[in-house]
Amino acid sequence: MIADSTTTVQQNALLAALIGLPALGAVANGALAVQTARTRTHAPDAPAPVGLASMLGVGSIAAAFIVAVLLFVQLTSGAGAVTAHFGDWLVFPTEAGRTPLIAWDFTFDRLSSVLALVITGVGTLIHVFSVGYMNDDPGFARYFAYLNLFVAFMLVLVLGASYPVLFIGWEGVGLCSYLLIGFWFGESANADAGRKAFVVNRIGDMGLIAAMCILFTQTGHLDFAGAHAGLSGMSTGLITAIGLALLLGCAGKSAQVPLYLWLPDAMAGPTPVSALIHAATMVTAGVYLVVRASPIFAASPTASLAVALIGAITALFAASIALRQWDIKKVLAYSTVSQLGYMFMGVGVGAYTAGVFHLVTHAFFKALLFLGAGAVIHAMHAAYHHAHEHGDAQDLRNMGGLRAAMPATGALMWIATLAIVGIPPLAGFFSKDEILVSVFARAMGSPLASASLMGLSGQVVLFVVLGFGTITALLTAIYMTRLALLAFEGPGRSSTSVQQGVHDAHGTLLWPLVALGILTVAGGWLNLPALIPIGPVGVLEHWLEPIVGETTRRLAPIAALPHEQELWITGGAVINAIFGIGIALWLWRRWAPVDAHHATPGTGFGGLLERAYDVDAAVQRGLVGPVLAFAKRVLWGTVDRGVDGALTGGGGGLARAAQWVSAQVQVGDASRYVWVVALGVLGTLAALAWRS
Amino acid sequence: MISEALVVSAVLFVIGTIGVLTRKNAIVLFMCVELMLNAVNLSFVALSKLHGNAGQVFVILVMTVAAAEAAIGLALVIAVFRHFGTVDLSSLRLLKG
Amino acid sequence: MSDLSRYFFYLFSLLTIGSALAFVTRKGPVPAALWLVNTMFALSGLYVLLDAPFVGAVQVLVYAGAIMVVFVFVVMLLNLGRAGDRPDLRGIGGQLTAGVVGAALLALLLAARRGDAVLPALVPSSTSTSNVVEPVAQLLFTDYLLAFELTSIVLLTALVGAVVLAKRRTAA
Amino acid sequence: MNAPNVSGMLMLILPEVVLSVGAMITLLLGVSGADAGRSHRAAMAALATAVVGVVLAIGMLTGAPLAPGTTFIANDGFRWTLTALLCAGTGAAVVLTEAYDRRAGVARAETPALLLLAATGMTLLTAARDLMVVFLGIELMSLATYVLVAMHRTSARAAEAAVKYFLLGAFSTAFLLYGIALVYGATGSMQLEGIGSAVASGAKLPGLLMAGVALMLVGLAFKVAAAPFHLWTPDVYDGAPTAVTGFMAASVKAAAFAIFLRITAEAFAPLLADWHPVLWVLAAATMVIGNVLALGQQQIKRVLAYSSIAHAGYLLVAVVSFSAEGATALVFYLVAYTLATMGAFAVLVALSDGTDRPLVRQDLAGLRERHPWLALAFAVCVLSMLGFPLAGGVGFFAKWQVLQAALQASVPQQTLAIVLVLSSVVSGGYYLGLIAPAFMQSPVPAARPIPAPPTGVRAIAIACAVVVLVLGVLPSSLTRLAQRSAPSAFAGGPTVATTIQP
Repeated sequence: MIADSTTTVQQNALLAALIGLPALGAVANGALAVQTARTRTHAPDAPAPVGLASMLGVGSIAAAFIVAVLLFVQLTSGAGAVTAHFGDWLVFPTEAGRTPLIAWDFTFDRLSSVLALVITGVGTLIHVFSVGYMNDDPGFARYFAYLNLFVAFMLVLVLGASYPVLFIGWEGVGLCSYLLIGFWFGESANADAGRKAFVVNRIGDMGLIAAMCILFTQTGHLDFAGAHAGLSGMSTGLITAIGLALLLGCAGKSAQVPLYLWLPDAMAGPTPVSALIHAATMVTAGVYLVVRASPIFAASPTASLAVALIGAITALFAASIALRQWDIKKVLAYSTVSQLGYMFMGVGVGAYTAGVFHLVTHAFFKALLFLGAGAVIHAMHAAYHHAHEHGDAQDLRNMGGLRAAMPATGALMWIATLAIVGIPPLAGFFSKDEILVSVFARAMGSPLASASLMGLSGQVVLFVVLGFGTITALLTAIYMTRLALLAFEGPGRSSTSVQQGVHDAHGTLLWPLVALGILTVAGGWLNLPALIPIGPVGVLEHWLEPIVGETTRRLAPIAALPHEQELWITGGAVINAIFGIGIALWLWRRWAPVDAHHATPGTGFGGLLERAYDVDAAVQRGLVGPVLAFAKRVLWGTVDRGVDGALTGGGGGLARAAQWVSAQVQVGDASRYVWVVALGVLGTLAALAWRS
Repeated sequence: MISEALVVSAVLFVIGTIGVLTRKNAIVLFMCVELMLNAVNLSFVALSKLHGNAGQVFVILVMTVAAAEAAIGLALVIAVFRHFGTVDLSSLRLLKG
Repeated sequence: MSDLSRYFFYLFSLLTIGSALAFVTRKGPVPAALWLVNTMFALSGLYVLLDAPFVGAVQVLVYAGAIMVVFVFVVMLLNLGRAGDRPDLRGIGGQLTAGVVGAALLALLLAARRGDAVLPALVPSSTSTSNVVEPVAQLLFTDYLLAFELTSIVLLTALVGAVVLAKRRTAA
Repeated sequence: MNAPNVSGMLMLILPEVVLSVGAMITLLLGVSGADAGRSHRAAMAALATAVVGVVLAIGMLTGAPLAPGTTFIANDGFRWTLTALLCAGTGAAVVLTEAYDRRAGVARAETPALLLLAATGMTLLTAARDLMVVFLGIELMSLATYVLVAMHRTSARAAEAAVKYFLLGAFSTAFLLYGIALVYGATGSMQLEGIGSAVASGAKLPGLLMAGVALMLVGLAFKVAAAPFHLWTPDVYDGAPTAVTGFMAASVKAAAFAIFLRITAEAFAPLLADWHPVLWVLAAATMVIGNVLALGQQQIKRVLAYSSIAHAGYLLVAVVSFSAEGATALVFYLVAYTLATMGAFAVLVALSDGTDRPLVRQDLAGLRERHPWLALAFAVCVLSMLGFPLAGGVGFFAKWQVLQAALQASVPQQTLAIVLVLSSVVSGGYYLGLIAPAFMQSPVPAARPIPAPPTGVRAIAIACAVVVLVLGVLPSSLTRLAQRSAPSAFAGGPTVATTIQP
């Protein structure tokens, strides 16, 4: 709340610039977009201001990245966290004076620094990629306005020093996500997808709001430090309630079961958006919140177990669906849901560093996968266009053998695939391994293992989580290898003219991929396990120690894991992954013999997976249908017509009544108005005269 | 006599109010308002006997303002007459609802 | 306060109220205006009796002499009060209701004072000097100088307003 | 009978001196030369005068600590903040009226001069501590406004509006004046301070005093357009030239509230228990009537007229709260409300075609396509009136402050707070009804082509929206300013008997 005494004016300015630069970029691009729209009303074919918009868009994020690096360097040189107070927002006058209920307090500490670097760093790369990807789009400036705004809100989310400020960022990124999913709002499917994301996220928001309400009524604080300090006096049951409410919010934002439904549909947006928002940053906000709220979860093993179990179920569930998806982005979408489940497993068992570690590495390789997919889609699209054919540029069945035409993209995609599968020494191996080891160690004996969740002993839950995690790793290996094989290897399945039209990405479409590729290879060095000391061990763990060290220890295993057991798990995981790759290679040829046009829908269990367990249809039948019917019969008939009437000033009971009343009173005759004044005088006089 | 003057003032004020309520001609209605102001002036003069001359000063000011008000009010009435051909308030009903 | 001036006070009071009543009940605007002028003359008499001769003089000069003349002038200018005009006065129902409202208003105004201390009947005359203007002028040009100056701006506003509104329409 | 301290007095009324001298210069510029540009020169002079007024007031506010004022003229934060606000509003009104009149072909130098004269009266009302000054301030403001309403002499609607406004205004002034006389009679003082101390020490004539208070409240309630004294508002706002309507809705109302608060705070504070129920009923009735009746309106200006009535109700809640918080909330609300109103009316001026045809919702259709910036500014300003958080900027905090003041008052006003919130919800119906066509309907071809809005009008609309948004993110600076601007009567905390029944 109160600015850290060590925070200097210069640091304050840097922190303001970190959030302000993307915001300014958004405003500038927004202005540009509005201006373009205005020109278009006169000249419909006016070109989009691509150069200026990309300069503003990329420049603001890149500058923000530089600012983040500057702040980070100061932090590494031993300076304390930068905490800045930019004024109060909502102020409550209480007995103790005016206490700010919501203040614009931001903190750049060890945890938010990591997130800020990922957001601005990966964000910059994706912005660069977008310049090439969205080149022809008439809404170019609008796109960059939304994207910049997203980064600004994401930074508000991770830098905010209190729950409400986090919530503002949380809602802000949701808004941008909604706008970008429906970016091509001409197509109704996209608008529907945007609406779906909107509705599902509102359910999650209820949880977050409920958590804030309980926290505020119990502790009188909503800033992280104050609220968490106030936990000590609360009963475990209440803390569990807060934790579960937070979990609902996190599940909504991070697409966990059962609120995952919106994320696969969110792929309707432009692919760079999927990479930035729906893979690398926004969807990990739930993970971030659990880490940020670790004092709450550490105080409630039950809530922590719930987080881990939800994560495990989500990981397995989504991975199985990914096995039989044909849309390249859908595979990656379910893969993201699954990997988010992995992160939840990590933070759920109190291995907060492991969760953040996987968040970071996942941001690298999943962004690479999405951008690679984007490059493929872009190339396929161009090829179809060139060959004057119509086909789904995102369908894996229409691909095949693309590595010949796109060697650079293919190689990078393979690296990313091996990383997510968990092949050493790529980034994903280390982060996934650390989560599995953490779960195993806690299952062998820890406060979590001795707690219980809905009557189940914690140990059982943890072993279930471990089992699910292991199977998920196997499935991940299978579906990711399948994706890479179907897209890049073997013979091409589309027509020859299309195949000849495919060209590798270059320029702004390629360099971000290369940068992400390097990060994917090297990311594991961030937090090497003691077992594999090929560099400085546990850098991230030491870095985050002041933030989550204490809370990690509260749920930590009673005894450290023996080296050989850890070795077994690590080795087993690698073998598991290789086994999965093998299965994929074995089944590969049978998967897609023909292109999408000639393919038949899957049957049996495979078909069920293809249709994502028919959850969408079930929800449609069981939930959306009845609600819509209710809405049509009851709401539309009464409420909506009333509202609509009020809005258009036409019908509507209240509006009509108001119209009638004012027609009776407001007759226009001033010589009658004086009567009302006189009666008012009589009333006022009477009221006061009788009191004297 | 102060009390009596205040009563006379109240009666005059009420007569003016009744006039405002019963008249529809803008000019006559305005004259009724002038009567109300005169009634107030009587109160001021009577009360200034009680409290010193500030009341009389106020009366001078009220008269000046009343003159200003009359100038503008009558100009407005003339403007209305130009448009509507009448100064009957119940005939001015372009603005209503 | 001599009995004579008391007698005159009641006389002028009756005159004032009587002409006011006549004013509100006249149908035509011109008779109404004339009765109002009468009211104002009677009022100026009351002012003199209340030891405010200067105000009384100004009342005659400004109100009766200037303001009401303008009223009558406008009535004449617009040629109002012809036989064919719509009735200015409300119907008998309206008049009765207005009377009830007025009675209620008067009752409230008088009833409010039921708990008040009795005002002194005799107050030493404040205009002890032969100079009747001085007491008012003294205040007006010292304490109330600001108010006095403000009236000049009010008059300026009225001047501008009246000119703007009444000036012949120029080809816009 | 002291010799007046002229130089000291001049310092205190410097804004009024500047504004009235500016008005005269404006008039002189308007009559010199015969070319078409003279009305423009006059408007520029008036604008410059208003800007000087703003600078002056801000200078007083930020300069050396304020010396105590006199018993005639106050010298506190309340005076200078609201003077700055009113001068700024007048400056905006000068630009808007000029653009509007030019489009109608009736631009003339008297309009900006009258705006400045009205502003003289209005700024006087922020400082007046003597009932004579109060009366003259109100009359100066009102007389100039009557003329401004009738400025378009070819418009029958404007003439009708002006005469209605005038007659009802004069009628209510008579009540105000009678109230002043009775209060003077009961207390023997014309000065708010003297009245306050006389009342506090127990008046000998409580009945006379009460009648006077009641009649003064009626007069003030009429000026702020509180129900049931609001009937003139929809008709007059409808018939007046759009730019003048904006001026009335924003600045005239703000000035009326300034004097309302000061009179209740300085003169009638000891009588809180007596007048509190009356204002309570007025506030509740005003909020409900304004918000509900606005729903039935088709014309935009009538919607905004009822909306301004509703806002008067919210502001009355701040007055009824009767505390330093209430006064803070009032100042805060007036700033927010002036910004939103001026911004919204600037857009309406930009859309008017120069005739006195009333604007209806359909005229807003497709505004997003025709004038995207104006559409955004309009949406922000209207959402601000609605009190929508973030997108509505500072309007949300204005309501929040009033609510807090109501709930924290020495006698908490839960019921009024509930009425405020519920009626605000109702207001969503008509406010969104204004925004919806601008963004969701396609443009309807105008009967008369509407020229591109002048830069000044656009600048005002956008500047208002931007300030609304910025203050909505960082309201604390405005809160601090408003806290400094509570009238000095509240400085020592509530001076009021706390034994009233809500």
